[in-house]
Amino acid sequence: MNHSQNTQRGLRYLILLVGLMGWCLSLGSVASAQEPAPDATAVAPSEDTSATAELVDEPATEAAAPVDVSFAFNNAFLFIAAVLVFFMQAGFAMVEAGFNAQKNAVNILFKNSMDICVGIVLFYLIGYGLMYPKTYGVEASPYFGFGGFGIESSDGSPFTTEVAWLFQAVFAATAATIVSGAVAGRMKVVGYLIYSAILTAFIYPISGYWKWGTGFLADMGFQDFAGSAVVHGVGGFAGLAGAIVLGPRIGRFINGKSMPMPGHSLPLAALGVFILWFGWYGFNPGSALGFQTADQITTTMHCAATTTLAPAAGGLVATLVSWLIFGKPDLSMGLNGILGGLVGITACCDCMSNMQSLIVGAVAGLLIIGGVLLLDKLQIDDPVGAFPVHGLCGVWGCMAIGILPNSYTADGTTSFMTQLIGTAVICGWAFGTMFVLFTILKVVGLLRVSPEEEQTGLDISEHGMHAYPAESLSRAS
Amino acid sequence: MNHSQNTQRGLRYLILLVGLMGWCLSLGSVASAQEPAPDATAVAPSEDTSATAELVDEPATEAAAPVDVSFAFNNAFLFIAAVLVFFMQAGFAMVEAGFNAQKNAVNILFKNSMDICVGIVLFYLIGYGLMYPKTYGVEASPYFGFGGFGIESSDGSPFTTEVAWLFQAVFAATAATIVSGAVAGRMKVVGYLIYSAILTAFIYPISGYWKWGTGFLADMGFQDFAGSAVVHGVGGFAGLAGAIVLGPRIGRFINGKSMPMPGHSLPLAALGVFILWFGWYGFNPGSALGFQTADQITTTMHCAATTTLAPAAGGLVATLVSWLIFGKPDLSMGLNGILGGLVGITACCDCMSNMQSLIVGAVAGLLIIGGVLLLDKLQIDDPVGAFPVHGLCGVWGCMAIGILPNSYTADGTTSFMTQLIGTAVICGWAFGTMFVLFTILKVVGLLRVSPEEEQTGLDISEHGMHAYPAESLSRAS
Amino acid sequence: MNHSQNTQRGLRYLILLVGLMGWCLSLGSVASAQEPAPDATAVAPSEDTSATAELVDEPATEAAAPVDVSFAFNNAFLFIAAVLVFFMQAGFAMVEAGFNAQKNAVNILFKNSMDICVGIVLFYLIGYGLMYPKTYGVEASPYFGFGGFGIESSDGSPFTTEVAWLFQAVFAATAATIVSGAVAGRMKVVGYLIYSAILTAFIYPISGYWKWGTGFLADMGFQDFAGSAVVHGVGGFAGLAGAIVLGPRIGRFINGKSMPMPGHSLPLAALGVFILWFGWYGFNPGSALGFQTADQITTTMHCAATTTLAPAAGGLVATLVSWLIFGKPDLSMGLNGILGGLVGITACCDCMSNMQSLIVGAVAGLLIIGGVLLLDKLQIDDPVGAFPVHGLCGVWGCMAIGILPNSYTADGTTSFMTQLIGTAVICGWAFGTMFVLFTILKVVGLLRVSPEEEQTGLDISEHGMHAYPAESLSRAS
Amino acid sequence: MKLIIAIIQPNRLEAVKQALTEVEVFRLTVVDCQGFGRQKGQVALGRKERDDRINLLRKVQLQIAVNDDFVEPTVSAVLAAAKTGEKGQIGDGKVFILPMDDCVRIRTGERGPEAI
Amino acid sequence: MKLIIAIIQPNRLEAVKQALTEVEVFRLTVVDCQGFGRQKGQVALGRKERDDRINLLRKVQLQIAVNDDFVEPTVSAVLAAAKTGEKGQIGDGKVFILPMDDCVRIRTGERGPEAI
Amino acid sequence: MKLIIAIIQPNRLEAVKQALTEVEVFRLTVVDCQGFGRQKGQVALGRKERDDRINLLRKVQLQIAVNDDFVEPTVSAVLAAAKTGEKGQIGDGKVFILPMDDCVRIRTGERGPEAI
Ligand SMILES: Nc1ncnc2c1ncn2[C@@H]1O[C@H](COP(=O)(O)OP(=O)(O)O)[C@@H](O)[C@H]1O
Ligand SMILES: Nc1ncnc2c1ncn2[C@@H]1O[C@H](COP(=O)(O)OP(=O)(O)O)[C@@H](O)[C@H]1O
Ligand SMILES: Nc1ncnc2c1ncn2[C@@H]1O[C@H](COP(=O)(O)OP(=O)(O)O)[C@@H](O)[C@H]1O
Repeated sequence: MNHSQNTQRGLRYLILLVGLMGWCLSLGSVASAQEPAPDATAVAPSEDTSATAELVDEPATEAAAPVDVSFAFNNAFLFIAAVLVFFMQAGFAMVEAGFNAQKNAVNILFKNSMDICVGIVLFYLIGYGLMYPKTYGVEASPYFGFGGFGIESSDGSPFTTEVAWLFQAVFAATAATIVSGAVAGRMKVVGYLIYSAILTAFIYPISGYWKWGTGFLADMGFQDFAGSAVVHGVGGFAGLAGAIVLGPRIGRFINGKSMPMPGHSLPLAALGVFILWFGWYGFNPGSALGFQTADQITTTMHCAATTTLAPAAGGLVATLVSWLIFGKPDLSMGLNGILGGLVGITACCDCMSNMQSLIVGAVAGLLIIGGVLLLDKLQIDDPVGAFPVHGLCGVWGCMAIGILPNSYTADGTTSFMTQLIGTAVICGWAFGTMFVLFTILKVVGLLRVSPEEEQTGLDISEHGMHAYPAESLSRAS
Repeated sequence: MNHSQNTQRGLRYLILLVGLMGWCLSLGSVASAQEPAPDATAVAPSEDTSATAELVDEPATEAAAPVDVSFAFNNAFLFIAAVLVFFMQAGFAMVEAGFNAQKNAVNILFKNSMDICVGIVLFYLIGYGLMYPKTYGVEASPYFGFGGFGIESSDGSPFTTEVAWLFQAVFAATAATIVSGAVAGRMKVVGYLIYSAILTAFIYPISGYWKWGTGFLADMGFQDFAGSAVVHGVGGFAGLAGAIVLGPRIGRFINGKSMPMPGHSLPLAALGVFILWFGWYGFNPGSALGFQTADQITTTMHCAATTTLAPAAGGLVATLVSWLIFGKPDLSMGLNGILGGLVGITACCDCMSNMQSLIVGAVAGLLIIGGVLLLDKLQIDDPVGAFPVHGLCGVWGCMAIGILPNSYTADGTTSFMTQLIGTAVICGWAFGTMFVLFTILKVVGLLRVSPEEEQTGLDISEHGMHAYPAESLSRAS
Repeated sequence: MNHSQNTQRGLRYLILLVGLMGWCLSLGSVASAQEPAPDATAVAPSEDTSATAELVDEPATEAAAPVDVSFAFNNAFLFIAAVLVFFMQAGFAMVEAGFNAQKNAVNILFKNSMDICVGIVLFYLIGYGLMYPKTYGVEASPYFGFGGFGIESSDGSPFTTEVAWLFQAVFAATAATIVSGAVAGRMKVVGYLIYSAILTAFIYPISGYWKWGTGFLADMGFQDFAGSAVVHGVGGFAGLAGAIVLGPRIGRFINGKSMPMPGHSLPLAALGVFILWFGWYGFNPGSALGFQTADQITTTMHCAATTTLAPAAGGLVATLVSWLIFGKPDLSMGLNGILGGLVGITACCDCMSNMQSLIVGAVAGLLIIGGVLLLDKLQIDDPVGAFPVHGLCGVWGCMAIGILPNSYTADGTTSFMTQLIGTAVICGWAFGTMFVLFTILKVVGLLRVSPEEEQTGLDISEHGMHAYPAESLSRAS
Repeated sequence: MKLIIAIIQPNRLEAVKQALTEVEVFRLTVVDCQGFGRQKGQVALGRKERDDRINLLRKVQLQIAVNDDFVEPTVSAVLAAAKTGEKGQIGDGKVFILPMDDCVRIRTGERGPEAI
Repeated sequence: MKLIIAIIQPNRLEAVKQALTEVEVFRLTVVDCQGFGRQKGQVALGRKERDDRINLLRKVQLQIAVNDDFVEPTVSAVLAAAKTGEKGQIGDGKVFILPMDDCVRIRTGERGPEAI
Repeated sequence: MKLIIAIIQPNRLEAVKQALTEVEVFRLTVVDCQGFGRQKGQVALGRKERDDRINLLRKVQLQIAVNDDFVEPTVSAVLAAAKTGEKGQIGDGKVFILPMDDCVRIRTGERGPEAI
């Protein structure tokens, strides 16, 4: 009897705890997206394991099950999200290969398959420590911190460090691979590998820390749910820097006139866009970084809906406008419109209503066309439109939070200015550092291939192989 | 002590409730597939959230955890299923592009990427309200009802409205995109966009309501678990209507003889089929619309198995038969056989035994070849065989329930006649309405391109671009 | 009061049970990977269902919820994993098609789409019964056993038999499809179908039983978490046997000199590699075969991390080394390096630290290049490098457990010798049996096509169709 | 013997092939090519900028070796079938007639007129 | 100078190239093409219906510019290597010999015989 | 009338097209081809083994029908524009000049010089 009462008390206490945790978490992680949950949480694997161990002879741990469950949900969901985001690499590879000349296809595929390899290794060795120093228990200034090499088990996280790392690693690889589209057709392989190493190891993690590592931008209240600026902005502006320093491909602008250089396979490009959209369902909903409280779940599902509506609107608007301007519905514009909508909603997929998400997407669609025409005016050669898609729409996504009514501005968490500053800081950082890097590469002669090599195509000059070995050849063989 | 007893009572009560719910649900949703669960359920997000809130200082809500869990499972699983189904769009795009002439590839890709955009927007604005009026709390006749614009939080649903909508939206888009294959190579872009808007906004949701919106077909006891008729039948028969009204492509039938028009890329087509099969694991298992009770879980897993066995049987049979008839194993027949098996098992993946699913698939494989030959006889030009695959096999899937022994016919829920009526009504509705629509488009001259445009190819005439810009061009660039 | 105490006792008892189960499982399944969990488990669907039924009027079954939950998690996770593994079929199809001549593309696609069909049907009818006889309640010798035809509900499994079967079936199909790459370009369709039927129905299940069916290799303590040897080793060595018996393609070795025969589409090949990597997240993490205890979850997530790091290292090393040796960074080597890393980590993704996984991958990268050069020396023609990737790296994966420090060798579960024996036995079995089979096929004249047919290409000679019907043709049509 | 090279619109290929069969020309070789003629690629453009770039339009080239008395029938057959619309359009193409010294049939080794 | 145009089966390309090297013809140009000859596409069909449609078979065209005294060796080398089987088969192709007025080597600007 | 066949490096196509426009040659036909010349495919190899295999290099063939007085300007325009680098490189290609008996404009049916 007495015992029974104690059990009851023990129970109540435990449940109180669990409840509290869930509560903090729901606030913590839903509000500040990819920021690690407050240490309050006691759902850390370590503890938990022991918990299960005890289970065997401890009726009192009854509530352990539910705890176990949140742990399971958080990990399972984040894992699946990470896997979907990983697949986006295939999407980027196909889009960029399809939108570029056949003579550079092997080179594009090489860059896309190698930057993910480089990215993973370096983000494991250095990047993660720079982006989430606090989870290593290190005291970090709001501007910079380094937790250590490799990844470390951070107690108080609602999921294992490894899945957390995986999720962040594929994000980093995404930021890196965006650039390969903007510098396609003229950059040396060596230069590209150096660039992608530096971006994934330093540039991205540092600015990432400012927001998601709970650095000064997070403190300011800057909102960027899944990375319109943190990921796509960084990639887009790094790409812009690259495109500017590299200069246009030979024949892209002939005495001031823009000479379109058609890609070599629209089917590949379209497939890539579908794959990207598919992967984005991991990118945005996954960024709720938790799937245990009803709040988190509802947020995640809301993100899924907005991540569906925005690209649809973006694709439609871009198509219709291209139809008006160019006289015919331009598939490549429509596809980029879809991507623009996805990038745009990334920052605000949690706080925009479904209706608003249609607006966010539609505006993104316009930005795509505007951006393409703008670059043509400025005679900047961005072969796949990486800047309009990831740069411009990335900025738009973050600013939309400052412009359209939503909970964050309502409760004063952020404001137009905060969003403006945050976006500017991140994109400026990426553009500035990368501009310097590309310039250095240029000076040391690692940036651009020779005109002959460029005209022959990078596949032969850099890799000595054809993307599609001549038919008579493969048929003869 | 007293208190302790109260707690006990409170507990028992709560658990009783939870149990009941689970029970209803398991019956409710497993039996009637995509019909919304009875309002009995108390797992609605709203309530739940509050529940969590209370958690903090309310030991009595102990059982809340489990509730939370079912909510999490239902949402997570439906979300993943929806994402997989979304990816089927890529599959359709690749299959249709691969099976069609290169000169029309851009056009196919355009139609496939735009109809999903159109579909999403319209199914959000209008479609969902027409398909599930009752979840808006509206009183709807068994034949028609409109809940309202946009989507509304329907209490008593085991998952958030948004994921429910997403799941249904991608289904609608699937129905729509099926048609693009049947009308490929000769239809105007404008006409196609109008068609797809009307199908996703009105035609599909209305017939969908009859069954899944708990309209008169549901009342009759008509069974169609994941939409052999509701989705594929509608798409297939709409496609047939289109193919008939449009008439065959120039040169497809020369004085009565059928002149095969080979597609341009079997690798793309094969890739598309694999993607579709992959996505189907969301389409069928996801349609259990719930993943909380052991019943639902077992059903879901059973669907996964049958969804694997049927296409395998379909692919084998179609291949072997084509081998016998045509002297060589025809890859395109084998691929269509796989798709036929998938469509066939869609209606009955829950109620057929594994052995039976092999039969369902095998018959579907035969229907594919029969259907292709039939259309040739009737001189109807269906470039990718959308009707045999989705129309015929769709019908077969529903009729199989009436023919082969299974729980539904055993317990008298449905019968051969019921299935026949249900299937006929849905397919008839789609065929009829679409026949009218296409005829109107024809009259107003928005249906078919000019012979010159057709022979030049829609890529140039409708979009002004090549799918694969001439090699020397892209190489020169 | 009294009652209350009884409830308490009942409760304790139940929880004790649940705890125990969880415990056994966590040991059971995490340690021995794909071996079925000890019968101790009471999470079988059947029982469980009833449990839910009772729920309605039985407060005492309170703990049922958690039980239900583990059941849900196990099934959901295994299902998702199986679906991802299924998608690997698309990856294999693309890689093999891309790395082979255009004139054989249809044939490759045909083999890849049909062997999955054959595999599924036969692994359902016979294979599963041979691989997991014990789950049928049959007494099986450590070397061979047959549970029965079809699949049977095995009580005491933490998930439904159907999802367990599905997961194993796609593994079998993977082993089978590996071979198609090694015998590409010269093997008869009939012969291939016979081979793939025999492999999936007998060869693979039998050796699979030795390890995962808890046969003598499992008893020995041999470790192979997700199948470096059991799956990839079998496929790789079967492929080697095929390549040897078939002999090289005409013109592959001209008076002793190796004449590379370029594939026809690197974009398809690269896409395939990305798809395979994507699917591998089901292959390895899914092999934890359980997602209920914190242990299992942590293991699963660890597998995800190692499955990410190893391929990255493999890809980098292979690229850099090819760069050194051949003077230019060779994309096809880089891609194969990624695959090698994936195959290598498959056996040890659970027991290698993240750092070690980088080593495992790096070594795999070297093995790829070594293997390719070796086969050239030996004048064995393996068009896509199936043996280096799946055979060599498969062996390496298992031996790594014997070489690098890890928990299994630490606690004496296994040792270098054990791993050596286990690997040798499995690979030897596959090589031996398949060598015999291919020789028989050769004798009866079902193995190799005529020189004319080979030079014309299998697409025309075996299937009568072109992968890419001539442009002027499809344009004319 | 002459070698007749005809550059035509891809979509006329079928028609031309049939027309040739009617004048009993059963053998020909088809090569995919791009043409750059008066027609400055207007057809190909979806947007203005493209104007002077994608002016290489896809054409099909027919190579037909014939004996001298077959030249006229062949040429007129091609002309009739290759013309688009009543009065033809820019881009319809050209026919070139080249002298040919000799012709050999690989299968038999026959030479000259009967090898055509 | 003559321009020799040989239309052969794709799978004979390797053989022909080697045969030409032996008679010291080191330069040639290869063009993918489809042929329409006596052989009415039987090879290409997997099903009957296809018969009269896929009658365009893939061939390879070799263009070889040679000096007059090289014509015969070249032609016979091609004949020997391009024949499939002992007595050749329908579809083996043709060799056309065209007169050529002049030849220029872009690299050096040399003209006439030595530029071949 | 002559038919000028120029085999050039793909990346010179643009340059040559412009050069031709300058000498008022507005019409030409382009065919993708592979060349096998002195240049034994060094350019194409990423690894040694490949040497004697991938020796078929991608080239572009221009076919230009011109009236006799246009031959020289055309040839020299091609020569100037097709040369890579100052003193040309192996692989730059060739120009062949073939006699042409007649030319017909499909659109109008015109024949002879004015049909070019
Ligand atoms: N002189 C020429 N040399 C080579 N090809 C030519 C010539 N004239 C025309 N062609 C080919 O014929 C195609 C159609 O030319 P087109 O613009 O119709 O000429 P026209 O204006 O004289 O009718 C061109 O795209 C080109 O491929
Ligand atoms: N008169 C011709 N003009 C152009 N091409 C020809 C001619 N005769 C044959 N060819 C080419 O040679 C290929 C093989 O022809 P084939 O059917 O073998 O002729 P034959 O029956 O005389 O041997 C044909 O597909 C075609 O491409
Ligand atoms: N005699 C020839 N006959 C046909 N094509 C030739 C001939 N000579 C050269 N070519 C073509 O020109 C291309 C360039 O040849 P190249 O190696 O530059 O010749 P050279 O060494 O005389 O400059 C070759 O790849 C081939 O396509």
